[in-house]
Amino acid sequence: MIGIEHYVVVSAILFVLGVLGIFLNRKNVIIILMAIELILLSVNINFVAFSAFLGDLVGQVFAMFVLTVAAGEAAIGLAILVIYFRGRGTIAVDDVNRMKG
Amino acid sequence: MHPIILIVFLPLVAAIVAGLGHDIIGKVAAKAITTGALFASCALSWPIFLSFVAGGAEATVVPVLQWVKSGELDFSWALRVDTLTAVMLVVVTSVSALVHLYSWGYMDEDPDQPRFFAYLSLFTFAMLMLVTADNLVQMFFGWEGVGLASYLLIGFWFRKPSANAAAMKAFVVNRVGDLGFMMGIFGTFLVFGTVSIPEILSAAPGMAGSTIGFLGQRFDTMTVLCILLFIGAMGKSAQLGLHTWLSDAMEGPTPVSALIHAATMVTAGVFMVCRLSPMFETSPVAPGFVTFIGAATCFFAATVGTTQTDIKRVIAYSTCSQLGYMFFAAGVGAYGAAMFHLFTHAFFKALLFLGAGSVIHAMYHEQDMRYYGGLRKSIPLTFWAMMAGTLAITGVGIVDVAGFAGFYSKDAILEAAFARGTELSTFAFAVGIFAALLTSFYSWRLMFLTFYGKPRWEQSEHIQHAVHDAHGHGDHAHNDHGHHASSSDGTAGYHPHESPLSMLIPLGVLSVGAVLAGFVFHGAFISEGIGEFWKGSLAFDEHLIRAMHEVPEWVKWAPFGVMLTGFAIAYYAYIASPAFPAAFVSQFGALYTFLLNKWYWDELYDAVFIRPAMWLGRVFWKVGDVGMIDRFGPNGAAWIVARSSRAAVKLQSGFLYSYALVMLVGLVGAVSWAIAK
Amino acid sequence: MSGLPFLSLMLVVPLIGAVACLAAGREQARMIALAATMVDLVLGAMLWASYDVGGAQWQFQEHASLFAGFEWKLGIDGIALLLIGLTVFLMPICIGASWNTIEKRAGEYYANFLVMETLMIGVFSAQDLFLFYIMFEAGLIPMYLIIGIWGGADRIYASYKFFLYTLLGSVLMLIAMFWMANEAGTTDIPTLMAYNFPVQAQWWLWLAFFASFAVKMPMWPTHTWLPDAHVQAPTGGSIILAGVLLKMGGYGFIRFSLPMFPEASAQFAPLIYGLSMAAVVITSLIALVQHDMKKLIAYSSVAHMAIVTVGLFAFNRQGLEGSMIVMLSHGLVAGALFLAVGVIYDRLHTREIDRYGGLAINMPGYALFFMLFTMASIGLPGTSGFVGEFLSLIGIYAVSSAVTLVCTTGIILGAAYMLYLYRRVVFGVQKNADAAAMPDLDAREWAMMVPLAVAVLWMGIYPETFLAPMRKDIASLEARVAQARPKGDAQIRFAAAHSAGHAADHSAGEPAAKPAGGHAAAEPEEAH
Amino acid sequence: MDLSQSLMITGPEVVLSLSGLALLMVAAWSGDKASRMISIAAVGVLTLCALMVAPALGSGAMGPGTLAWFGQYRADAFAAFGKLLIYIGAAVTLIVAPAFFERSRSMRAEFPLLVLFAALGMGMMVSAADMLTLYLGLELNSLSAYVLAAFLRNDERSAEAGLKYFVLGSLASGILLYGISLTYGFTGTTSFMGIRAALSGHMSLGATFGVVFVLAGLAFKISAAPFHMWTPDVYEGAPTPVTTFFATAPKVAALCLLMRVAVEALGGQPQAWQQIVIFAALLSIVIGALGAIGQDNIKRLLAYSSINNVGFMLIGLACANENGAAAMLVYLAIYVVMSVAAFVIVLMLRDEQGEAVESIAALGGLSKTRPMLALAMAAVMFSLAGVPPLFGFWGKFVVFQAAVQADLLVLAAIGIAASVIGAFYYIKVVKVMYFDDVADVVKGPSDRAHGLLLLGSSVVISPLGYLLTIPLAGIAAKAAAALFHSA
Amino acid sequence: MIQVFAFYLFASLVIASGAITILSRNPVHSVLWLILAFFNAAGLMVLVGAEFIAMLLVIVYVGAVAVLFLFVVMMLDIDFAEMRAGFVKNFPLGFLLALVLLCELVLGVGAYRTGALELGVADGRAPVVAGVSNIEAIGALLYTRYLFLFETAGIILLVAMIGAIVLTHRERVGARRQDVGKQNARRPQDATRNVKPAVGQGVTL
Repeated sequence: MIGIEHYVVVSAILFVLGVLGIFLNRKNVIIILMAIELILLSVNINFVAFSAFLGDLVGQVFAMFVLTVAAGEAAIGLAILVIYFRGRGTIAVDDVNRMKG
Repeated sequence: MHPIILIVFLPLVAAIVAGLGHDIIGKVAAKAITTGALFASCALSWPIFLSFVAGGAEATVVPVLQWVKSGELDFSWALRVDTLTAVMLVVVTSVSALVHLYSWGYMDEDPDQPRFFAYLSLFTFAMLMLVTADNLVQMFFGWEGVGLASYLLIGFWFRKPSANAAAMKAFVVNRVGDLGFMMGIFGTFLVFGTVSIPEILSAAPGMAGSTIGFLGQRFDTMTVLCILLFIGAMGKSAQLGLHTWLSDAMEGPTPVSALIHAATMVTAGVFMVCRLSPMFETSPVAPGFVTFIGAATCFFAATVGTTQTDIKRVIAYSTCSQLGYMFFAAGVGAYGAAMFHLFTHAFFKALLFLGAGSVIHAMYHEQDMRYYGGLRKSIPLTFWAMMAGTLAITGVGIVDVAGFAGFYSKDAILEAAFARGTELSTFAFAVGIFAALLTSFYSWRLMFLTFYGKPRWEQSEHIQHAVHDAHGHGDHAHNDHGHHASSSDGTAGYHPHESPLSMLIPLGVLSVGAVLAGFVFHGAFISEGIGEFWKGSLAFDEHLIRAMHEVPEWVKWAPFGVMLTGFAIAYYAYIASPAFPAAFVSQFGALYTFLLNKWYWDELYDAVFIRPAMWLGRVFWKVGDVGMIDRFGPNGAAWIVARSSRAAVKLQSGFLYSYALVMLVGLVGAVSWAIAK
Repeated sequence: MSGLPFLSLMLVVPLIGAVACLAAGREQARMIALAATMVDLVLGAMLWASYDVGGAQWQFQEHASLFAGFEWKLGIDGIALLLIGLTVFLMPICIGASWNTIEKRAGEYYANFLVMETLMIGVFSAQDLFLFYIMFEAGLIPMYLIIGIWGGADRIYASYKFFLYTLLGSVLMLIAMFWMANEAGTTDIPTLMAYNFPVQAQWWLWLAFFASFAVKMPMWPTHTWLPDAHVQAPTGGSIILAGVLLKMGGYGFIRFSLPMFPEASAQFAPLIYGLSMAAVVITSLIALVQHDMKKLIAYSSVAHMAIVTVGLFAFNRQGLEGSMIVMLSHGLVAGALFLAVGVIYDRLHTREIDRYGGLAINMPGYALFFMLFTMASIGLPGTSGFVGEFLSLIGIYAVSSAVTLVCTTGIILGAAYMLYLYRRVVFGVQKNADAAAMPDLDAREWAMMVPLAVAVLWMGIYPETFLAPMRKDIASLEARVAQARPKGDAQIRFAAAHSAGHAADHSAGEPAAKPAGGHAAAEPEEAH
Repeated sequence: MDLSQSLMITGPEVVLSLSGLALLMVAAWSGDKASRMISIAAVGVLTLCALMVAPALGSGAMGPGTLAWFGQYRADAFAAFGKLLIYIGAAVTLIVAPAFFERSRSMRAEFPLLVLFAALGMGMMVSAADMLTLYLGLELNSLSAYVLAAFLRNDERSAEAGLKYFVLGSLASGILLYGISLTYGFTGTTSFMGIRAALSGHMSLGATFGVVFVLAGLAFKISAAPFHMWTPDVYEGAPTPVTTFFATAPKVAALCLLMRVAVEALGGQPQAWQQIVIFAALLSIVIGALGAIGQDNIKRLLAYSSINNVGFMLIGLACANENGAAAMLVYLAIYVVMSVAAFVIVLMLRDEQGEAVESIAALGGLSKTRPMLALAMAAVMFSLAGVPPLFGFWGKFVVFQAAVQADLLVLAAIGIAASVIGAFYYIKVVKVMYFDDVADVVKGPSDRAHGLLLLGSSVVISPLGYLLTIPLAGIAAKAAAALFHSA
Repeated sequence: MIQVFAFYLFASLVIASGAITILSRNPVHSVLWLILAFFNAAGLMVLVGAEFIAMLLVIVYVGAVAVLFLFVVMMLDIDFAEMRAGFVKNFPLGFLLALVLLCELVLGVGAYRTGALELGVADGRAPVVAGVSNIEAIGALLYTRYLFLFETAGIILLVAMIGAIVLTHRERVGARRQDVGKQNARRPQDATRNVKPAVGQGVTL
């Protein structure tokens, strides 16, 4: 049997990849949205793994809610991205700095 | 009501009425009220004095009003009358009354006369408060009050920059002395728990021999107190070191010089030392200090007096020198002699000043003796008055027979100094003799330059203006500066007139005083058994008095001798051989310049105090306040905040990844902290 | 003593006036303001008249629990009475000083002043720690506006500096107050004045209060806001700033620092001495070289306030009473001097000393008053300035002769800069035609000057009027700080061999005399 | 636990969701024309909900009886306090919004619905007794908020604000979730009481990680430094009514949630979070103050001001006691009123064409052209700066008092000293309005609803507000007591 | 054994595809790699017996979310050639921080391995019951215990829907729209007419 720590490590690496994806990326915003999905994925892996190892279903229920919310979030995120693109004609991360200071 | 209340407060009331109400009551009324008040005061003072002379009066204190009560510090406005006060009362009220009268004539053309008379009366009030003080603080009140009046009167012609500067200098230099006085009062209160003079004096012997901490060191208690108080006296009496204001004070109108800077205010220091003489007697060092300062001043002022050309300045330095006499008299323990000299000096010095004023009045405000000459005939009454004064100051008199006022008092001082027999007193005696020589010289020099020889008026700008104005009024041509009224007699066509009666009467009265004051009162002041006269109002030393009368004959004759010598030199230099002074100057140029520039005290103070103070002020302001405190304080903080703010704003770059990065930094920081913990 | 809630009335009257002013035009506003301040003056006079000298320590107490965290608790002792008297006395003069000069937004101007009056009276009458703080701090707003809106060219810098400097000074005090309230379990000032805080805690509590009061005072080196504020403020603002606001610092020391933290006060007394000495010398020298009249007087205020602090920290009767008198006197005199500057500023619109000269010729009445206030400022006996200065310095002499010596140099330097100012402005020739053409004081200005002059002379000649109300309160304060009183450097010692015999024959001869009867008496026989 | 009882306890949520759905129907049939009517109805719903929660606040409801839905939801006095403020914030937003959006013809019927649903989510946040409730409430609020921020979809700044808010918010959610997952794993439960029980005594490293991540995620929501970076941009970019909303209701919800988590879930281990909170508090105070200096956009300035104020509120939390919590709630309540007043004023600043004015420089000489508006703004500024006698002082007063009583002297001293930096920019606004020359930009008419709101909030901010101190302190104390005695 | 192999396969693939997702130049590729990551994550979940969640992940995520991503990527009409590659300027710092975070997280797990860390104990409110399928157990929980939150999740989805529509829906000017009422109201006689053209004359249409 694979120990829980393996799952946690995988989840941690995915989490860090997601975080990296958010702030190391200057290509486009869509990648950032995907990085967020990666983070949520890592969380889900955590929940499911803990749930299994604790013998407790709450983790899986939680993961299900996370999935639900993540879907909604993706929808909103993409919608905002679309209107942003309509206004600016670009989704390059570097260009998203009209407001600063 | 005790007459002393009237004596003291009449001048104040008059001053207020004249000063604030002259627009209502008119100029003449203002003058009359002040003068009348002073004569009333004077008339009330003499009976008191005479009753003390007669030995019938007792010291009394008339309370007026509670002043300050703070814990055990408790003093009131109160008027003390004892012998010492009585002496001062007559001096002050008499001279003041005469000066008021004199000013009617002298200030006749001045538009601000009511103000002048108000100041004079105000001064008299303050001086009377000083001499009637029952506690040190009231004495200080009078002390500062006369300082204020002096300031106002020196700066009376406030349009003149030199008068303003002189007034300010007088006040500020006096304040240096006042610093000592105040410290002295503080210390006295600390030691004795009271500022009441009688209580202090009675408690003083109990403190003899004790030591006190002062500025981190330990000193003899009474010495510290006495020297601090004496510093106050030095300021007011223009003693060496704090003398610089006195000659500048001659910027004031001449009656002021006579009243304040000769007869009364400047002697306040002597009065104070005499008043507190039982205190000084308990200190082993302070009297010596007083002696030394007095002698040094006596010498210094006399030397400077020999070279001055301004008639008033000569007399001013003479005053300074005479004050030195009084101090070293007090220093050697002859307080009675000091007071006696104060008394006689008041008459003859006032006389000299008023006489000089009369000369100046006649010479259209020319004060430089080099442009006088031959005035004997034009203003004979003034001449005779001045002659009386000169005879008095030079101490003309025959031992054991009779003499002018100064003869009695000055000789008494010199005898006392000799009789005391300490090293310092002997030194003072020697200096006194030499100063007497110089006194004689400069006094006669003044007389010869002013009244003898040929008129030298034509070089005087004042006289020229006078002549021009006289012409100008006739033909309305003011600006003809190229025109010089040429006349071979050196008078520039100017004819001095004798002063009006209002000026001559005071001269006459004072002449009488200068001639007779010594003869009449020396018995009371300095004879054996003077304790009966003073009644403990000052410390007296029976032994010293006795010793004074038993000094060797040469000591008694020495002043007479040097007086003659001085007269002879003056006669030689200014009558017999007028070229001599110039020759002397060319031979001893350095000495002459040194004396002419008053030993360079002003320059020294300018370099040591005034310039550095201004420089320091600028440094503290520009470098300290602006450059350091503001720069590193509020402005520095503002700068740091502004910089940090810019950094914070820069961090807010607008880029998503920076924001995420900052969040990550926070997260990693928190996690690291959690692990580290 | 009538049952009227005097203090609340005095707080409310200006407040109502302020609201009315906001709604009124210029003419009405100044009338309202004058009326309100006069009513307060009358109330203040009645307060004084019905104050029972020597009676209960706290009188006219009022109490209402309207708030959470602090309470509406008023009451005064003699000290507060005097300062309230000063406030209500100066306020009508401030209004008068602004009578013609304030053209723009007069309603707001007078409203600000009336609010200030409420707050100042509130500061002096608050008996709740936090009520005091609120009043103390709230004064910043109207003053900020007064300087900022009606001030001179550099008003913005000055108003910022004033606001932030004093705010920074006082916020730390608030923390200390919380701690005290927590420790003592009460916010009642009279109770706290008798509460013995742990000595270790006093240390930082004292410092926190010091930060506030030192800035307010202001003590060197936190004084630099003052010249700027004064120079930029309109005349009325300067009068109230110098006259009353600075006194809050001294009041703070006397009400809080000394009675609440006596041990710490003694411990920090050397710091106070050092800063005060520095202030006397440095700010006086700076005043000497100023070209701006207001700045000069502002710097002189710093020097005078230093006398207050040394007097307070002398821990004895004379010092404490003297400091109070200096505060009252300085309130009158500095106010009067700023008024004097304002009078000519109104005519020529410059404070540059060099633009004036020879004013004695065309403005003799003005010259007279200016002279009087100048003399009072430099402490001429017979004026109010002397009494306080003398008492303070005599008080501090019992502690240290060196401090006294340095602080007393202030009388020399003070004379120098004030007379120098007077000489350049009033004396001399009339250099400028416009200055020479200025008319003398008008009736309104006379009406402002005369009461000030009378008060200055009264306080100088018969200070008992002002000493009597606070005597008992100062006595209890002195008793409170007595335990912490520093030893003093003037211990008198008699030479061992000499003293016995001397003392013997002395006491035999003059039983009335009391050798070593002064403050030094406690220490003389100490053998070292 | 039966269903009806749980439904009773979650009454406000039920009402909000049902009326939200009903109004959604109205919106669907009537379109944007009905938006004003829907707004009014929504305000009515919020008022109703407020009335529903008020009794719990008055009675100081606490303890197990307040739990619903198997311990996932809690309706105690604390929640009631939070909800009351949230409903006020939401209602104010709905009142001020129509006038703003109608000017650019961008009022949509969905706006009030989103606000209502956001209020629903926030209500769940403050009532959360379980990580799941917390998460769903938070996300319901967040998703609405993302949309609201980008609501002016043709405005580039609005879209950018929405984008930034969304990305960073999602990241924060991710961090929060990751923390929750760790906490779940290392405590075996998601319920607050369960976590508290599991953490009593020993606290494992994994759980510590979880706690730190959870706190970081929540710190984002309250815009505490260093998770504050989104705030200025979003406040500036979002439509002003939405900014009003952000500055009030979600802030209240997030702060209450943070308190709930810190006290209820982590209350057994205060040392695990106290220092983090202290650090965040000080950093927020300083960063908020520093950032605000040099801003020229009034909304941005207020954004930094909110960061600054959150720092002060966190000082109350850092006390980790009832007193501190009560103080924080008092501050929060006052802060909501001040924010409402500030943003209503911003909304009232319009130029001749009716366009919104956001530049501070445009306020120049406002005291001459619009004296009452300037007076209100000055009062708000001094109040935010915490200068007595304005009511804002009392917030700082109680917070610092609590800090000193909790022996956090150094924190209190640094915090209060830093408040002086904050005062710098507040008085700058006053300076511009009162000391500077007239810029003469603000000329547009003001909406009456705005004026009334401003009047009401100004009265509270003014010294008259102190009359509220006793009731306010009373209910805050009850709420804090409920929080601390939840078991 | 096979389980271990499967774990490492899925784990390495999920990490690798996750990494390529964020590194890929082309967003389309990114989405595809993301889908792969989801598949592998689902595999991991299956390994621990959470079949329902695993399937949900595949169906919801791959089926809906990832496809939504693809739609948007395509729709936005981005010039991929112009997309700048590379990393931000503070890459080293960011990378370092991420690394530190990872190390700390892994360190925590390392501590668990050495026994310093212990997994919590389930509170027993929702235990895994033997013999009940995963999906059944979750369903039972959702509709009883988590009913309230389940409803809330519905509202969240509703809000997401409203939000997406509010933001992106716009009235297109000139777009042809179906008008059902108009269509239904149309009669044959309106659309057609009978003409009888004369021979040789042609028809005018």
